[in-house]
Formats: sequence, structure tokens, C-alpha cells
Amino acid sequence: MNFNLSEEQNMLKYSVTRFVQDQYDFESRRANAASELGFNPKNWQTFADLGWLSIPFDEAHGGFGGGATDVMAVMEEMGKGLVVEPFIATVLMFGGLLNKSGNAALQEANIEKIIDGSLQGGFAYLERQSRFELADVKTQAKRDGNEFVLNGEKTVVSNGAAANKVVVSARTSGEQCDEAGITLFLIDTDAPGVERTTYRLMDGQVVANIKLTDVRVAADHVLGDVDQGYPLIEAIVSDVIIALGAEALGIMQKLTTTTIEYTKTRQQFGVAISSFQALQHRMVDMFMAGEQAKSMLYRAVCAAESGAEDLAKNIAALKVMIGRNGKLIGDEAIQLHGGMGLTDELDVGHYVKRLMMINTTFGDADFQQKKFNKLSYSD
Amino acid sequence: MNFNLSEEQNMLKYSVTRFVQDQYDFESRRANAASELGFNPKNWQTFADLGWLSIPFDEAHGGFGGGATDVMAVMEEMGKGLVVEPFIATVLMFGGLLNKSGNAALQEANIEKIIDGSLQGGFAYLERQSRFELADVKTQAKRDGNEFVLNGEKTVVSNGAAANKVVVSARTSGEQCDEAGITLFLIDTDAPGVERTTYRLMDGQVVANIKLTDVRVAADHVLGDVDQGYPLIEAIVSDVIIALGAEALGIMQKLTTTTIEYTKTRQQFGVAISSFQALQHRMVDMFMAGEQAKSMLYRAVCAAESGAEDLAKNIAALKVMIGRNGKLIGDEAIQLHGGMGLTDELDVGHYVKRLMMINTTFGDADFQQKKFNKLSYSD
Amino acid sequence: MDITFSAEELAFRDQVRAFLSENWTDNLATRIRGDNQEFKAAQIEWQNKLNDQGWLAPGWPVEHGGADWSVTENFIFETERSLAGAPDVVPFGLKMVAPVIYGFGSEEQKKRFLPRILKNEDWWCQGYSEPGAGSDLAALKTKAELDGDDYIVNGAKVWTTYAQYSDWIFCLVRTDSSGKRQDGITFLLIDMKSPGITVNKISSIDDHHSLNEVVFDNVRVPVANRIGEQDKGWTYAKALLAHERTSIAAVADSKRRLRDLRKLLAQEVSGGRPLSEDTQFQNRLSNTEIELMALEYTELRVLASTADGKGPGVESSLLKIKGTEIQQAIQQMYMDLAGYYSGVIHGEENAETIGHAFGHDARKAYMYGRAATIYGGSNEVQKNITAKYVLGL
Amino acid sequence: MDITFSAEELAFRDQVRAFLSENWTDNLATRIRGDNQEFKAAQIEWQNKLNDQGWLAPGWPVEHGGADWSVTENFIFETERSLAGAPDVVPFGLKMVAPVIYGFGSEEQKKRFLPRILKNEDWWCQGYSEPGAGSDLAALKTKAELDGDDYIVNGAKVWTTYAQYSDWIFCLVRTDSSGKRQDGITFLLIDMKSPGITVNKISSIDDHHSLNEVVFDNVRVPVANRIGEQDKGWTYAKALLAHERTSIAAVADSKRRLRDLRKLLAQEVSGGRPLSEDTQFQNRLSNTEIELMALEYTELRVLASTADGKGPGVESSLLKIKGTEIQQAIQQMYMDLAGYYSGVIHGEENAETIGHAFGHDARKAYMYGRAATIYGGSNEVQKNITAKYVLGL
Repeated sequence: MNFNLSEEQNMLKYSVTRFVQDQYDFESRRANAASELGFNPKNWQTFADLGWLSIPFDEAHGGFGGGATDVMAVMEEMGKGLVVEPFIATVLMFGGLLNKSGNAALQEANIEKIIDGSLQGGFAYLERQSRFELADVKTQAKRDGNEFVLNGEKTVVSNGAAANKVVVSARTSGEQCDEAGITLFLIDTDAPGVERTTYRLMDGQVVANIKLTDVRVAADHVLGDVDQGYPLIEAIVSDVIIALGAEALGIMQKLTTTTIEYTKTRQQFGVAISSFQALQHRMVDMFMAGEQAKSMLYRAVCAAESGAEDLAKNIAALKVMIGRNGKLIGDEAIQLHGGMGLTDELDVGHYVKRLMMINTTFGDADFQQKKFNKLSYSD
Repeated sequence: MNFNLSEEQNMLKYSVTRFVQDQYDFESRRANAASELGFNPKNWQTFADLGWLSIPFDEAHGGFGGGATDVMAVMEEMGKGLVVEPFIATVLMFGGLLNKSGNAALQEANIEKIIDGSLQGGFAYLERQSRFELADVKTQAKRDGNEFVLNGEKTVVSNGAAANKVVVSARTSGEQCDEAGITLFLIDTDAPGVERTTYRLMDGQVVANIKLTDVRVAADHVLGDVDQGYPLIEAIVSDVIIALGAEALGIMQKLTTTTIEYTKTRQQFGVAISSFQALQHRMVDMFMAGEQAKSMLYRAVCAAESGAEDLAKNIAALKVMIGRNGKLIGDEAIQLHGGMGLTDELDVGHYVKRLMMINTTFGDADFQQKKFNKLSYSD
Repeated sequence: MDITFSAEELAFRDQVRAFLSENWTDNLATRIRGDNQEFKAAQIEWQNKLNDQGWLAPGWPVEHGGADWSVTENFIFETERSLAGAPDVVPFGLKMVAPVIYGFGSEEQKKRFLPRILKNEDWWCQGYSEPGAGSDLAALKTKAELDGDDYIVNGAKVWTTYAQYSDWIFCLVRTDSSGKRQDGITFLLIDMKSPGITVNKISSIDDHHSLNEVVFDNVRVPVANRIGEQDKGWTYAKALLAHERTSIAAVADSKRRLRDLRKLLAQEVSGGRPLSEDTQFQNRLSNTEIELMALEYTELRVLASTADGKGPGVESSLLKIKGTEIQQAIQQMYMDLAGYYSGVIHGEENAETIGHAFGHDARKAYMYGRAATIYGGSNEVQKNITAKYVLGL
Repeated sequence: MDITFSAEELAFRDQVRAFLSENWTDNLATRIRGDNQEFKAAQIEWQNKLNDQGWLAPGWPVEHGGADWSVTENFIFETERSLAGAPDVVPFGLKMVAPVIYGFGSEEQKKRFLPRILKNEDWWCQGYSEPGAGSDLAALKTKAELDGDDYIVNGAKVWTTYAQYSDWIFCLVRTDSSGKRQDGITFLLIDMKSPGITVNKISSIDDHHSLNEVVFDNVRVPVANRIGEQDKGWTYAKALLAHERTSIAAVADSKRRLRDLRKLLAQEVSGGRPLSEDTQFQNRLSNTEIELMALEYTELRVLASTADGKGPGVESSLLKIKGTEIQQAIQQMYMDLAGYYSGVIHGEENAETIGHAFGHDARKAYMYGRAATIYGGSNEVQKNITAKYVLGL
């Protein structure tokens, strides 16, 4: 029994730490987020050079062959640096879907380009009405010979402005909220009939709504089997929740440390406010919330690495915990910073905003708790 | 707009305050609770002499003609004194049902005796399976000429050991959980076929399970109309929840004051623990919880006195609040008393136990919140 | 115990409702909630309507333009206004400096400043907080030194709401550092056009410009602009704090927001079902609604106590703490209701193209709302006050 | 990162399970959970079985009867034991005084006391807390004065669990009051049959007799019964506190109780439907289960760190706080599940006649459980420790 990283994993982690320290001070981060695509393409090339873009891919495709532990090691540090580059969207979601799709031709054509940094991707799974229900898909895909014809609109697509290609979930059969009947298609964002509206989220991401009007996709651009896209979505969501958990953990740790340091310097009524016991106990609550989230992350990573039967339950529990504990830590970080916590100038508010967006991604704490309850108490 | 008591109400309140101060120190209370019936019959006579037993009854029956405000004034002080005498069971529940029943003959025969202290009563509405559902009634009443024949078992009947008579809810038609088809009967506890098993609750009450085997009740001993008992139950429960709310408020105030005083005398690490800011803030939370409960009680009393349309919603909200805030205050009172809070010798644990029993009576906070939700959000 | 309204009070309520339905227009609402340029003009337009009706400064003494309302009438007006969604007046002139002026100012000051406030000709801002001082107001360092008939003011004030729009600022400045921190503070009225004043915008997490830093560099302020005596400013300022706490509670405003939230809950859908059927949301909503129902009566208790001449008392801290907790709980639900769209920033797009009606507004309200537990004396400071003065700890 | 068990560890787990299924009988369970008379005999019977297997004191050095388990084996044993519902050993002798004796005692003390503890011949209790001292252990006032070869002990200890059953008590006593409070404390082993000792029962809110006051009136204790040096007792005692905190967390025990609670939830009915369908109960259950899932890994992290030779560290405070909060949340649900019957006291009646299976037990568990956040250093003191030593505040 041990919770240590391997030497290789430690090196990987350290390379992210160093990148953040050397090239990602808060003002650079602000500029990256404010740029047209919401990130800095130069940094992306650095990621490629450092080998990070290859982490989840099989060695057969030139990948690093990393697992949940490797992703955790990287994402925790990215969280601490509040890195906006679309590692999750392109590598873990888009790349992850390709990786799991079993479609060798698409893998051949795309994974190498992800790894060398030349291909940006995204996963278009949301629609206006879908809220957190991944199976609520109205976008239609109708077979027409060797092609499918897609009509509909996908919304809030991560990395939507930069993505050269996206995977789209569309309905090939069944009713609006059925799990069966969903198919995943790989489309080019400059294909005829694809129209993008881009906008920003409060964490700096530039996302897009993607309107599809009679978009023709070749049948060999289906990921997995027709009508069987849903299990693939679930599998990738599980992987990404671990990544989001690690990112959130990095942020929680950073916010807790920052708050502790701030209270030590901030004077009120003639003393440092860190000396007030009521605030001390609340910072202990922040610390405990972070430690519990760390333990839950480790639990989920161990379950993923060992293919545990109750993986889904651990994933739901992790998402609940980063949502709730993240809120506690974010709220306290702002409150204990007082007026300073409300300024755009300080990084605190920006970390909090990212935590909030992590909470909504793939269903907030309340939604995931319902999922947990269903997995646990419906027998 | 004012929240003042009338002069008469102030006198009533003060008479309870004085009784508690003069005749109800904690050791007397302990002895009263430990006695066979769970209370002191001498005190009961004092209540009669002081006129308290007449409060809710119409002046036509020799009553005081009091309303929700009068009941509140009395019960808050009884709460502070942790009075175990069955004022709620006999006067408010049993007497209240008679009062609302419209059955003049039964009123004539019984109310006077309640007022003079010679008649003890109870309300048998619970059954083994019923939990908090007042309409979950399996006890059967079958018509047989001018009589009804009752079979079944009622449980946890307040004042069950002392009651000379009880009102029993039984099913005259409908399915097990239907609101329609429930009828209320007045029975003597020494009638043939009535068998009592008595036991104690942690707040000192002696209650009874009452088994009914072919118990014959005259048709003129029905309260209200046949099959129509449920609205009567609801009306009396509404009245009693206000009384319980006032009692709970008295207890919460007492626990808060006691805790504040204790922390001022208790030394740890060389200073009074009342000087620890973390504990101060928690005592402020106790205080605020009590003040909010007081406001909600006032709100419910005003709604009851004015016959407001949304009375039911106010009653549910009051029950939720005394349950939740009572728990917060009780937990903190024990915790801040440390080891002393765990001893039977100190009164703190006894106040907490009564608060807990108040919470379960007529449905705990969770149950009442569901009721509130239904009243509020089902349109 | 009696909270029923008299016939006169009911008639007054009808009058208020009629006024609101005629004067609080959609056009005004849109402009007041709009961007910074529109806001000031629209707010003045609204406040002028109130003044035409004689309701802009009901709490002022009648001889200066007040309405002589009872506590109940004031409660009725505030409730109806909030339920209609109409904003409070900008408080710095009307509710904060004016009571100081008519309470402690000279006759000349009253004549000079009060009419212009009532006619919305002067906008005021508040110079209390300083960098590094926060809720510890008495720690202020901005200095004023007498030089002939002027004070020379140097220092900085921070978190100054609407300084960018203001004609005047009322300031606490230090004129003596030798004694207790509360002594040696003087209350000055300063013309924002005075040479040496710089207003620096503070960007805040809600992307809205309301906060500023106001820097004083050898600013000359005539002694005639001093309220009362030199070094006694703390006494004049303190009286305002309890009022501020009570008004921050914003009970009626929360009632309206909760009502609106409930409507949205019935409109938003998950898995094809309205979220109003979701028991988790129902419970969160009722947790807040029940606290608010109680707080409404806590406020009434405070008002009744004021009407009895006992003053609002230290319960105002409770109102501030619970009131702001409720506000933030409502803002959180608003966000959670918006789901994925709670992070949306409109920019060049709008609700229609982005695909969600209120995500952008929810985010702004949430971020702006973080301040409520911090300003007006942070909730932690309110707990300290309650522990000390109410519980005797 | 690896928490999978090796083949050897899995084999060990099977061995533990086999042992438990053979030796942890319903008869034993009933008697141990029964009244005070039965309890001691049954507990000894159970501990003797453990000793026969060599598992009574696995953490002791092998030469004294320990099992030389790895951290993982110890974790496996504790988990399986808890899930089977078997109780922990009474810790005062085996887990508290024994480590002090083999760590700091003389050879003679080791020979005299350890075998009798292992054979369950001596029962011990702990004399740390004093009236008025509580979590502030170092404030102790019980005095020991040297008189020839004896100390004369005067004072009182309080909250002494199982003093009524005990043959020996280990005590912290004050032998010098001149220096720092932590100095001048001596660690004594005292025969409970010594003249001058009185045990007073403390009635507690759970109606169970476990707590006592132990009064010392000129009790003579031979110097030979002193551990280590005079005035150095604090050093010996301190080592135990972190262990106590870790074991109070009782993670595996909470897992079993949560499992049992879930079964009851499916059996209890409201309005004809099982409470397992109630979304409020589901949420309360999952709130606790999720915290517990995390805490299980927090414990594993502490164990892994111990195995790495880094010691349990200050995270033991976190384990204690969260572990006891979880215990109390489970006890609260147990109570709420019992509804009206949560107040029931069996007395002369039983579950059958009263009409509810577990109300009486729920109440006792709940009331007994209030102590968990208070003893072993209250949770408030744990937060102080964490603030100071972990966060550097």
C-alpha cells in the first residue's frame, strides 16, 4: 500500500510545476486568457515539446501510455497555475474519445497531430435544453448512403473557437432523452454547414455554440458503433472527472495557502487577522476540505487504475466532493480576503471562478449526488 | 404593528414564571418525572387553581377563551422550566379536540372536569407503522347499531398512563393511508377491551400503547362527523405545533443562556473559555438560531390569530425551524459544556432530550419540510 | 401581538402600489440595470419621480422635505418597492450624509446641501474605508491639517462606490493621532472637483465598475465644510452604522428574488422535466424561504422596537448576517439553476445567440453579491459585536 | 499509487475472516452489548480468544507477545473486525498503558505488568482528566508527595471509563508546581485496591454506567510503580495522544454502521413506502457515505505515511474531527429513522411490546456518541492543534 508517484510520474509532475513557475505568472495567465482563442498557442507548442500532449495515448500511436495517475499528476499542477490552455478539451476529451473509439483509421489520422500540437479538438455534447443530462440529445443524424446528414445545435463547446475538429453527439434513433440511439461523429469545424458562435466563460475559456445545417459526415467518421455512443461518452466523462478533480485539488490547495498567507500579513484592530481563533478554525475547515478532496481523488484514481467495479460510484463521489468542498474553500478564500478578494487584480477571484466552472462541468454536486444515490440506494 | 402581550397575557405568563421559580427547581422536576405517572398530580391541582387548565376553552364552558398568543405565553415559560405535567396532552390535545368537535354533550360532560383538574386525557393517533403520517390508520371501527366496535393498537400515547379518557383515531372506511374515512372516538381507558402497556420516553413522559379488542363505543362518542376526523386532527396539530414551538423556544433560550454563563466560569488554558473567539461565534450562532425561531413563532401565532390563508405553510415552517435550530442549539450546548454536558446531573442533557422529542412530535424537520415543499411548490 | 394593517395603512399601501405601477416602467428598469452610462441618468430620473411625489427622503425631518411616515408606513413602502423590483435610492447622499448634515451640521450647511441632495443635483459618495483598514474603521490614516481657513487633506479612501459619478464625498479624516483611535477623527464634506483628487477605478470580480479608490494629494477643504467640531467626527459617523446594517439585510428584496427564482425553476428543464419537481432544489429553496420568513418577522420586531422608541438595537447585526446569508443563498441557486450557462459572459453575443436567458445575469449578481458579507462591517465583525454587546462575552 | 493487496495480504484477510466467523458469536455479541454485569465477563472471554490466536496485542514488540504486523495487516484486521461488528479491545491496558510500560518502564515493571494485561488478568483505567481541567490536560492538580519509598497521592480524576471494573489505574500526578505546567508531572501506576481510593459513579445522559470519578485520599503508591523519572511523565503520556486520536476516528466501524443503517432504511415505512425511497434520507446518507469514503483514504494515507516511517503526523487531528462528525451524523440518522420511537426507554418492556425494533438502541448510541467530539482532546482543541502545527497560524 502506497500513495507515492513513480519516478517517471514525479518527473512529469515537476515539469509542469516548473513551467508554471517559470512561464506562467499571473499576468501572463491573464494575457493568455484574454487573447482571441482564450489561450496562448506558443504555450501549446511547449506542451507538445515537453511531451504532455502524448500522455493518455497508446505507445503504438506515439503516446506516453499514461493512466489516471499520470493525468492526476499533471492536472494538479495545472490547477495551481490556473492554466487556460485546452489540455482537457483537446487531449483528454477529443483525444480520449479517439483513443477509446476503436476506429483505427481515425486514430492513425489524428492522434499524431494532437501529440505534435498541430491539431486542436473539442467535444460537442451539450445542447440548449440538455442541462447536465448527457443523453438529452436533439441534434439529428440521418443516414444517407455512405454518409450521415447532421442538423441541430450544440452549445458551450470547450475550446470551440480553436478546435479544428470536434466530436459531436447526435441522435440516430430513439427518443430525445434515450441513452440508446446516440452516435458520435468526427467533424471538421470548417465543413460546409458548420457555423460557430464564440463567447467567453468567466474562467477565461473561449467556447462556441456550433450550428449544424445539413452537415454531411462520412460513415467512417463514426466513433464506436452507430447508436452506441453513450457508453463511450460515459467512459470519457469518467476519465475527465478525475482530471477535473486533480485540477480542482490544485486550486483548492492554492487558495488555502494564499488565504493563510494573506491572513498572516493583514492587520486589523492592531494584530494580524490570522491570530483570530474564529478565522483559524475556518481555515482548518478549508484545510480539512482540501485533504478530504485529495483522499477522494486518490480513491477514484486507484479505482480507475485497478478497474474497480464501483468506479462509477467513486467518480460521482469525487465530483460531489470537489463541488461542495470547492465551494466552501472558494467562499472562505474570498471572505477572508475581505475587500481584496473582490478585486479582479488579485488572483483569488480567478481561482474561484475556475472552481465554479469545474463544478458545473458534467453536472454539479447536486446532480452528481443524485447519480451517486441511484448507484448506491436503488437496489 | 406590535409584538407586545396584553396585560392579561403578561400576568398569565408571569404566573407560570413564578411557579417555575418557586416550585420547580431541577431536583423537583427530576422527582416529578421519575414518579409513576411521569408528573406530579399536586402540581396539576395547582395548574387548575391558577386557572391554566381553562386557557383554550370557550367562556361558555367556564374557560378563559384564550388564543394562540395565550398558549404561547404559557408554553414558553413551561419550556424554560422543563415542566413535565401533561398540559399539552390533556388540555391542548384532548381538550382541544373536544373544543373543536362540535359535540355539545361531550363538551358539557368533560370540559369542566378538565378545567377543575379531575380529568386527564390523551390523544391516541399513532400506530406501529404510521411513523409521521397522521392518516396511516389501521385500527378499525365497525358500526354495530348505535355503537362502534374498535379493534387495533395505538402507540406512544402521550399521558397514556394517567389518562382517564383518550380520543382515538380509527378507520371507518377507505384504505390504510387515506385521509377520508378516519373517525375520532372518545373512549374510557378502563373500558372493557382496553389494555395499556406503559413505558417512559427520554424526556420523562410516561406514555402507553393501547390495545383495543372489541371495544364498544357509543355512536354519540364520535368527535366531529363519521369519516371526517382528519381535518379535526389537522386543526389540533396546527394548534399544538404552536404550543410546542413556544415550549421549544423557552428551552432554546434557557440552553443558550446556560451555555453562555457556563463558558464564563469555565477555565481552560488559564482563561475563561468564553474568551475564545471561535466559541463566541458559535454562541452567536446559537443566539441567532433562537431569535429566528422566536420570529417564526411570532409569525405562526399572528397567522393563527388572524386566520391567515397561509397558516399551514407557517406551521410547517415553524416545525422545521424549531427542529433544525433546536438541534443546532442542543448540540452546541452539550459540546460547549464538554464532559459536564454528558452528565445526568446537569440539566443541559435533559433540556436537549425534550427538544429532541419535540422535534419528533407530529413529524420531524425533514418531514415537515416535505410538507412545506408540497404546500409551496406543487402549483 | 398585532401585525394587521389599519384601514389607513391599507389605503397607503394601495397608493404606493398605484404610484409604482405608473412610474416604475420597464424602460426605466432596463436602463437602470444596463451599463454604466445609462445607469446614472435613469437613476436620477427615477429619484426625481419619487421627489415629485414627496417620497424621496421620507425619513428626513418634515421641514427639510421628509414625509413623517410611521415605522409601519416606511415598512409598507420599502416592501412594495422591493416587490415591484424598483431600486433603493442611492443612499450616500439621501440616507447617509443627509442625516449627519441635518443632525449635526450648521444652518448654512443644511441650506447649502440638503436641497441639492433632494433635487438629485448633487451625487455623493462615502469616504470611510481605507487601504488596509477594512472593517476596522477607526484605523483610518487619511490626514487633515489646518492651514488658515482650510484643511489640507492627504491620504486615500478605498471601496468607494460610485465615486466616478459623484460631485461630493463625505470623509472621515484624522486631525489628531495622540489619543484613542476613535478620538481625533473629523468629518469633512469634500468637493470632488477639488484640485488634488484622483479617482482610480477598481476592477472587481463582477466585471462591473462600482468600486474606486479616491486619492487625496494636498486637497484644500474649507473649514466651513467641516461637520460639527474638529476631532468629534466618530460620534457623527457611528450613528449611521446601525442603519446601514439594517438596510443591507434587504428582506423584501430577497422575497422578490426568491419569487422570481421559483418561476425560473418551473421553466428550466432537466431530462425533459421541470426543475421545480427536483426535490433537492425544492429543499434548497425552502431552506432559504423558511429563514427568510423568519427574518421578515425579525425585521418587524426591530421596527416595532424602534416604533416603541427603543431604537433598532444590537439586533441589527443579526439582520445583517442572516440577510446577507440569504441573499447569497439565493444568488447561489440562481447560478446553479443556470448550470453550464452560469459562466457565460455576453460580450458581443446576447442571451438569444448564446442560448440561455439568465446565465449572464446570474453570474453578475452572484459575483457582485460576494461583497454583502464583507462591507458594512464584515459578518465576522458583526458576530464580534453581537458576542460582546448582546451576549456579554 | 497502489492500494491493491498482495497475495499474502489477501490470505491474511481470509484467515481473519475465518477466525471472526468462528469466534465472534451471536452469544458473545449479545452479552457484550448487554448490561454492565455481563459486559466484563463477555469482553474478557472475547479478548482471551484473541490472545489464544496471538492477536490481542499485535502492536506490542514481539518479545512481549506482539504480532509484528505490517501497517497493511493491521489495517486489514481492524477493518474486518469492525465490519464483523466485533468490538475493539478495551484499550486502557492493551493500547495505552502497555506502550508506556514497554517503552519507558523498568524491566521489572515489564515482567510484572505486561503478561497480566495480555492474559486479561488485570483491567486498567486511565487517570488523565481532572475536574475542571478537561481538554487542558497539563492543568492537572492531583498531587503526589514523596514519603520514604512511597508517594502520597491526593486529588481526583474524572471521566474515568470503566474505573468500576479496574484493578489498576495509570495516572498523571503533579510532583512539582514550580516550573512550566508540562514539567513536574509524574506517571504512576496505582493499584485500585489501595486504601484511600474511592470510585464514584457518574450518571450520564445515555443511562449507561461507564464514567466515574476516582478520588485519592492519602493513597500510598510505591516509588517502584513510577514510570521512568520523576517530573518527566508528560513526555511518556504525550506519545499516546496521537494514537488515541487515530483510533477514535473508527472508520471501519462507521462503514459497518452505515451499511446497517441502509438496511434499516429499506425496512422502515412511511405512508406505505420504504424510507429508502425518500430522497432526503438518501441525500443525508450519501452526504455521510461520501465523507466516509474519503476519510477511509485519509486514514490509508496516514497509515502509508506511518509505514514509510514518517509517523502518523498531525493529520491525526483531521481523522479525529471528521471521524467523530461522521459517527454523530450516523447516530443522528439512526435516531431520525426511529422517529417517534427514538425516545423510548425499554424499562420493563421490550422492543416487541413497545412496537419498535431499534428505537431504544438508537437513543443509547446517540447519547453515548455525544462524547466522541469531546474526549480525546475536544474537536475544538484538535482545530487549535491543526491551526498551530499544520497551518502555522
